[in-house]
Amino acid sequence: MTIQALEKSSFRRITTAPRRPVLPQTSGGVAVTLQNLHKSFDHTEVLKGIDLHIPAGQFIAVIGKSGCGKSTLLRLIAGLDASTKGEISIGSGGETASRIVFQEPRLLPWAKVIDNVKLGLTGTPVRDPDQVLDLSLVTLDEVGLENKRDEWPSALSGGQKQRVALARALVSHPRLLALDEPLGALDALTRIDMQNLLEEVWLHQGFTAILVTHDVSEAVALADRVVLIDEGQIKLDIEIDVPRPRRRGSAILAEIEGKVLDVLFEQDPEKQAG
Amino acid sequence: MTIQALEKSSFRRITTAPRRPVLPQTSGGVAVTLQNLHKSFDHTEVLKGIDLHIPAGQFIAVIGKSGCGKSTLLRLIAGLDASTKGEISIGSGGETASRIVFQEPRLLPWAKVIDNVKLGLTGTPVRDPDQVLDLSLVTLDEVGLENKRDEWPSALSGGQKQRVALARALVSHPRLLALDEPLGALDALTRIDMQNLLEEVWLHQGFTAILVTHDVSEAVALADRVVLIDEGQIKLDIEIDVPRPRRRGSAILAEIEGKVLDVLFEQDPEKQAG
Amino acid sequence: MTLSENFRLRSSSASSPSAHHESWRRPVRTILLTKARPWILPVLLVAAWQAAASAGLIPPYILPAPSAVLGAASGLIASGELFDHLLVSSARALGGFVIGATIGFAFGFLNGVSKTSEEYLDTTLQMIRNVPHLALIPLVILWFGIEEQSKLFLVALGVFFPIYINTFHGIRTVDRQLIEMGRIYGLSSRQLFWRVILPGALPSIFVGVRYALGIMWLTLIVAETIAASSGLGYMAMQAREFLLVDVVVLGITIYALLGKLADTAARLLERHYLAWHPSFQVH
Amino acid sequence: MTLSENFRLRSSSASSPSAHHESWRRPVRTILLTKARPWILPVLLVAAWQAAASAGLIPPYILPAPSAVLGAASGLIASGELFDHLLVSSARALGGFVIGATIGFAFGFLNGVSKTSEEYLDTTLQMIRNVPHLALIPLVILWFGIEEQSKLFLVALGVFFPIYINTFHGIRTVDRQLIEMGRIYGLSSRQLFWRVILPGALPSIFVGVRYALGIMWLTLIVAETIAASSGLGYMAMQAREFLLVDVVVLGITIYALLGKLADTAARLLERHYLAWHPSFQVH
Amino acid sequence: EDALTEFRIGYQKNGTLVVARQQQKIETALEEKGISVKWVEFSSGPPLLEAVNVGSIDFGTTGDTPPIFAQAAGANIVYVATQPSPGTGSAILVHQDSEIQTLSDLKGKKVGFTKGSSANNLTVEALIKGGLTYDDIEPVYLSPADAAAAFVRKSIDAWTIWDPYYAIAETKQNARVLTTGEPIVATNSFLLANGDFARKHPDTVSRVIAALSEAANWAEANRDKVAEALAEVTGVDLQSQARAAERASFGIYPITQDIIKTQQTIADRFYEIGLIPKKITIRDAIWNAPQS
Ligand SMILES: Nc1ncnc2c1ncn2[C@@H]1O[C@H](COP(=O)(O)OP(=O)(O)OP(=O)(O)O)[C@@H](O)[C@H]1O
Ligand SMILES: Nc1ncnc2c1ncn2[C@@H]1O[C@H](COP(=O)(O)OP(=O)(O)OP(=O)(O)O)[C@@H](O)[C@H]1O
Ligand SMILES: [Mg+2]
Ligand SMILES: [Mg+2]
Repeated sequence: MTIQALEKSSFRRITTAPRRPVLPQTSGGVAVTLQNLHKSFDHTEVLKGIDLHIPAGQFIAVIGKSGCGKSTLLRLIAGLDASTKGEISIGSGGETASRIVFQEPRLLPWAKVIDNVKLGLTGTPVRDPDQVLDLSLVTLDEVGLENKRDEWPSALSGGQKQRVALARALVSHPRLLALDEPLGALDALTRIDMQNLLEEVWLHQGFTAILVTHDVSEAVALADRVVLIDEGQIKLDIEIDVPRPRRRGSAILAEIEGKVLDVLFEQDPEKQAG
Repeated sequence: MTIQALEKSSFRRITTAPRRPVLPQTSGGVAVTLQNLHKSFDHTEVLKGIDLHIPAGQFIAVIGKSGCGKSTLLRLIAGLDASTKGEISIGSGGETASRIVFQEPRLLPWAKVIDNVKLGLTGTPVRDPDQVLDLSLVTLDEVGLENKRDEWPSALSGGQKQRVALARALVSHPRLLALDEPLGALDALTRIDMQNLLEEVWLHQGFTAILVTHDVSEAVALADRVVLIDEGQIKLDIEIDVPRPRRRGSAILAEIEGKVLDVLFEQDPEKQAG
Repeated sequence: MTLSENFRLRSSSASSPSAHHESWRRPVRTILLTKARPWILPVLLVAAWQAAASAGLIPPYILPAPSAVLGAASGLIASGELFDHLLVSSARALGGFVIGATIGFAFGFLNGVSKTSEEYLDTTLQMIRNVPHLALIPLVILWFGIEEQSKLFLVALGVFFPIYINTFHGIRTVDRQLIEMGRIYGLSSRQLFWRVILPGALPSIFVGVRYALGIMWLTLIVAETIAASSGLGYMAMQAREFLLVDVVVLGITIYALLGKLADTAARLLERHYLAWHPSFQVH
Repeated sequence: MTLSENFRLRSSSASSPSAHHESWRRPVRTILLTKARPWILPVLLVAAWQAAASAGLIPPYILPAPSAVLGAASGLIASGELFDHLLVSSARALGGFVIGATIGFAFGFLNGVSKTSEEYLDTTLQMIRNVPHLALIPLVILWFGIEEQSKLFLVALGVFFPIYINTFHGIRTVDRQLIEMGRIYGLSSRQLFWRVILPGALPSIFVGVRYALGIMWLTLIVAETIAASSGLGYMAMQAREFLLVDVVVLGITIYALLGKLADTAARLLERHYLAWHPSFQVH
Repeated sequence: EDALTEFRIGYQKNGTLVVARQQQKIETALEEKGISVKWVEFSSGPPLLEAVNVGSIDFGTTGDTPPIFAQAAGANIVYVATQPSPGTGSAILVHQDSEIQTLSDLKGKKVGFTKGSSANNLTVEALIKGGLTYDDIEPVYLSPADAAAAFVRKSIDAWTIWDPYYAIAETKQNARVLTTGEPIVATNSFLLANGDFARKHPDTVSRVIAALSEAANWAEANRDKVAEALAEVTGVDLQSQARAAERASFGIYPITQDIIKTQQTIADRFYEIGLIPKKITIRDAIWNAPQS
């Protein structure tokens, strides 16, 4: 029953014709390779040797307990922090347009909603103001907020802010997109809409996607591959070999989800005993 | 399989003996009555006549789509904003200790984690510094962050911040506690831990709880009653007449969840048609 | 009335019930009264002063009555002298302000953005800041002579520091999270500056501007002791020299009004450029 | 080197690979060099000046060489005169600072917290701020006489405004979300002030303090023209009257060093009280 | 002699210079040499000499004491002419109701004057005449404007001051004259020039002195007009300016041995009471006028 309800709205977007133009320059994703990646803060080692190869254009989901180092990993990949040890190589060298949706919305408080979205297009080949506005409006519409285009961010609800941040990322034609719990503040319905939007844009543009999420079913439904981080290392790394479009709630996805959850709950045997 | 995994850790806390003292002064919850509550911002009417009576000590969950006015409602109840029209009456008059867990953590950046938790005890009869520290440490331990007690909030992960904010609220012995998506940034496992903690403390202290959440199964599992807000009005108001301790994933809860989701997805027929 | 209620928490609540009612019924008279509020205290002070003078409590050669000051003013206005002084001083003030503010902003920006530059420059600037203009005048005459340059230099120097310090502070405390975001979204240095750093530092920069607009006039009076024969500062100091107390008081009054003018300008700028900021929204 | 890289994004990254290595191997010499950086520019300036003077490019009656200034200094130190002047001035400076800062803080707090109070008072204060001390001196003598009070008054007045303006701004821009939180968590007015408002306004208040520590000395030189017979300002202004250029330059140098001292004090305070703030963490 | 195109003269608002400026005496005198004149106003002697010293202006007038300090400081300044005054234009004032009747009553009193000014010298000499020493009074160093305020407030008991403040105080501030400067010490004024300038352009200096002398002669003969002119430019009331003009002396003369001696006495006195750090010889700073 639940699942039928979900299904009703589930594939809406995939079936509509893609409205967004593909820029000729954005030719798919880049590969990301992490070798023996370590990261320590003052007293604690958060990442203790991460080895991971993400092929170009893969959609990978990263899950793990709160505080396990997911955001830290994304920051390292994005080059915002330097690793304590280890190597990160992205693409074939040269400039790579990578974008993050941060865990907080990080909207510019002094820019109206539409200008925050437009910001996603700086540094891209889209320069023509009309085209910038068009693309931004289309994306803002896709996240359901066209009517908020001229509001200050402070007048948005929590979920609305998150969606604006998502729009800013999706409009930007990245070759690598890292998303840090981008849908955490959304209700079930909006969430599914946004998941579909994300999948659609990804299919369309072919960027490499790294999605941090705490919702295992979301990870399983969207990603080609799910990676579980625990105690600073990769504990689980499975391919989700299910063809798209995927039917949410299908037996195969449920089974994979169950498997992942099992590993997730097993990882803390001491606590379970207590 | 999923459900078994969940169950494994589910009732851990309820079975342990309550460690937290009950303060004599905190004698249960207060009733909240909203009459024809309206709230407009500059151009838009967000709440369009909410009538709701929450009996003292009830655990009520509020759900609704992103931007439907849930946070706005909590702010009105807490007296942070004034309503455009309508009446709010809380308890039998006089001072009521009400607390909010905001949608953002709102930790004081200049106070260490432990001091942020201690803040929850200001305005309560707990004055003795030792007792304040003890209670705060116990609560910090309950949210799994005792080892972060001397960190600045800026050194916490997103989920850790949210848990500190939760600890600050739970330590405070309120008579009315409003929680605005308090577990939004938590992984499945930590989330269940926190749900259990919340239920435990509520059972123990008997405050009136208003939980805004976007997770319908969470609402159904924790609350006595679920209210759905749509288009500024209450669209659904059902009692969850299931005895506690509740078994997550039990047929009865799943059925209620399905019912709620049905209403949730039906509320937007136009979109579904599109 | 507790602090927390008093604190403008509800700044954006034009929709609070009472405010709502008020704006409904509020007659024109009330609105005028609100506008007049800032002037109540100054008017009271002047009235008390006139009363005391009229009652003979203050001998006129010590502190002339406001009416006497007005008399002096009308004399100077009629002869066109006051206007000339104001014109000359305004040109000096604005010229110095533009120079000082530009350089102050540039250094504030540089040191706010680059730790290295801060290490090399900040100490020196803080040391120069502490040198009184009065003591510096001999050197200023030496370097810039006794013409307009020396006056412009002093005003620029005075204006420099509040702009520098507040720009520095503003840029230094821009939300790092937003800068990270800008960087990740491929903003060029220039874009990062215009779209993130400058708007973020603006509230603090405006504090500097507001302060500098005052300092501008304060320095000018020192500058206009250097071989000047016109200007507001010259007028005031000359009057002081020759014990023309009414003109001295007139000078003080004009300074005060100029201060009010500059402040109003700063407020308008704030209102326009900080419309997004909850603390600066019109209530 | 782009702006974004330059901007101290990685302020907290003592753990960046290079920094890590450096702190490993960095010899004592390098650390000393880092400490010395702020002094490089001043030392260069003084060296250039001495060279120019030694080469006979600047006649000593116009600008004496640093060595001559040192000579004047050693004379004044030997006679104990310099120390006396410093002592007297410091007492005045500190006294005035304490008074002015206290009142400035109080008004800044009041107007930051209460819109009503701001409406009634701010305009008047901004007007007073714009009145030059030099023009005010005759009135100050009339009100406060020629003793210490008048000097304290002037210093306090000078210190008042930067503290007032920055406190006002700091309190006004404290994160409203945190204040709401404090209110909801039942903080009393006093607790709200000490735990939320003051810490939130502190970075801005420190800017005011830093600026005021400079203004303190600047005003003192004006104040010490009133019937003083000791004090640093008296020394400098007398030397100017008597064309003792070496003593004037010595005075300037002492002011600069005092500025450095005050600035260092402000920095230490910042480092201690703003340890939580990413922008103020030691790098 | 280098070609000179502009002559820069610093002045304070006193009689001879204001008259010369109004009547364009210097302009006329220098016109035929193709030299223009620039007038630069100063509020007091020391900053004027500051500017002469660094060469920002070429020429100026001050009272008797600023050049002493300038010379002690090694400034590049020479005396070129004098405007002798017997001291009628300065006085020691007390309040009308003051108990101070004679100079010796000043013992233990607060006496206000500008440090290092001719009033400082007058005070010292007056004390000697009254049988007192500098240590017997409490000196309060105040600029004229500040002293006026302090006198009104009775923060000082006596005030040594010169015209026009002296006249203003008499007419407006209820002051009584304890003694004028006349029986005690002369208060000459001087025309001074930058040393290099005087050496290079002696002819110009001579012409300027002659022109100023002409103006002075006119002023001597038209004291009422001078008072009017001064009242006009200073804003001080005519009554006080007339009183000051009446007792002023305007004439300009070459520097004589007598003048040098008077000036040397002041310098020695100042050295004695520690106002200047070393002994100086006035004669060293006297300009040698070209023999014509
Ligand atoms: N600047 C810092 N200084 C010290 N410790 C830090 C810092 N940033 C993060 N940490 C610590 O590193 C660990 C990992 O943080 P991170 O933000 O990567 O977690 P996360 O996996 O994103 O968690 P969440 O799901 O709660 O967001 C946490 O324990 C956190 O306390
Ligand atoms: N200060 C404001 N000014 C104008 N509009 C506002 C303001 N605050 C909220 N709103 C609008 O009111 C509506 C309700 O906001 P609210 O924050 O209550 O939503 P919510 O139900 O909490 O949503 P979410 O689940 O996304 O947090 C939103 O459409 C929002 O844009
Ligand atoms: Mg995170
Ligand atoms: Mg919300």
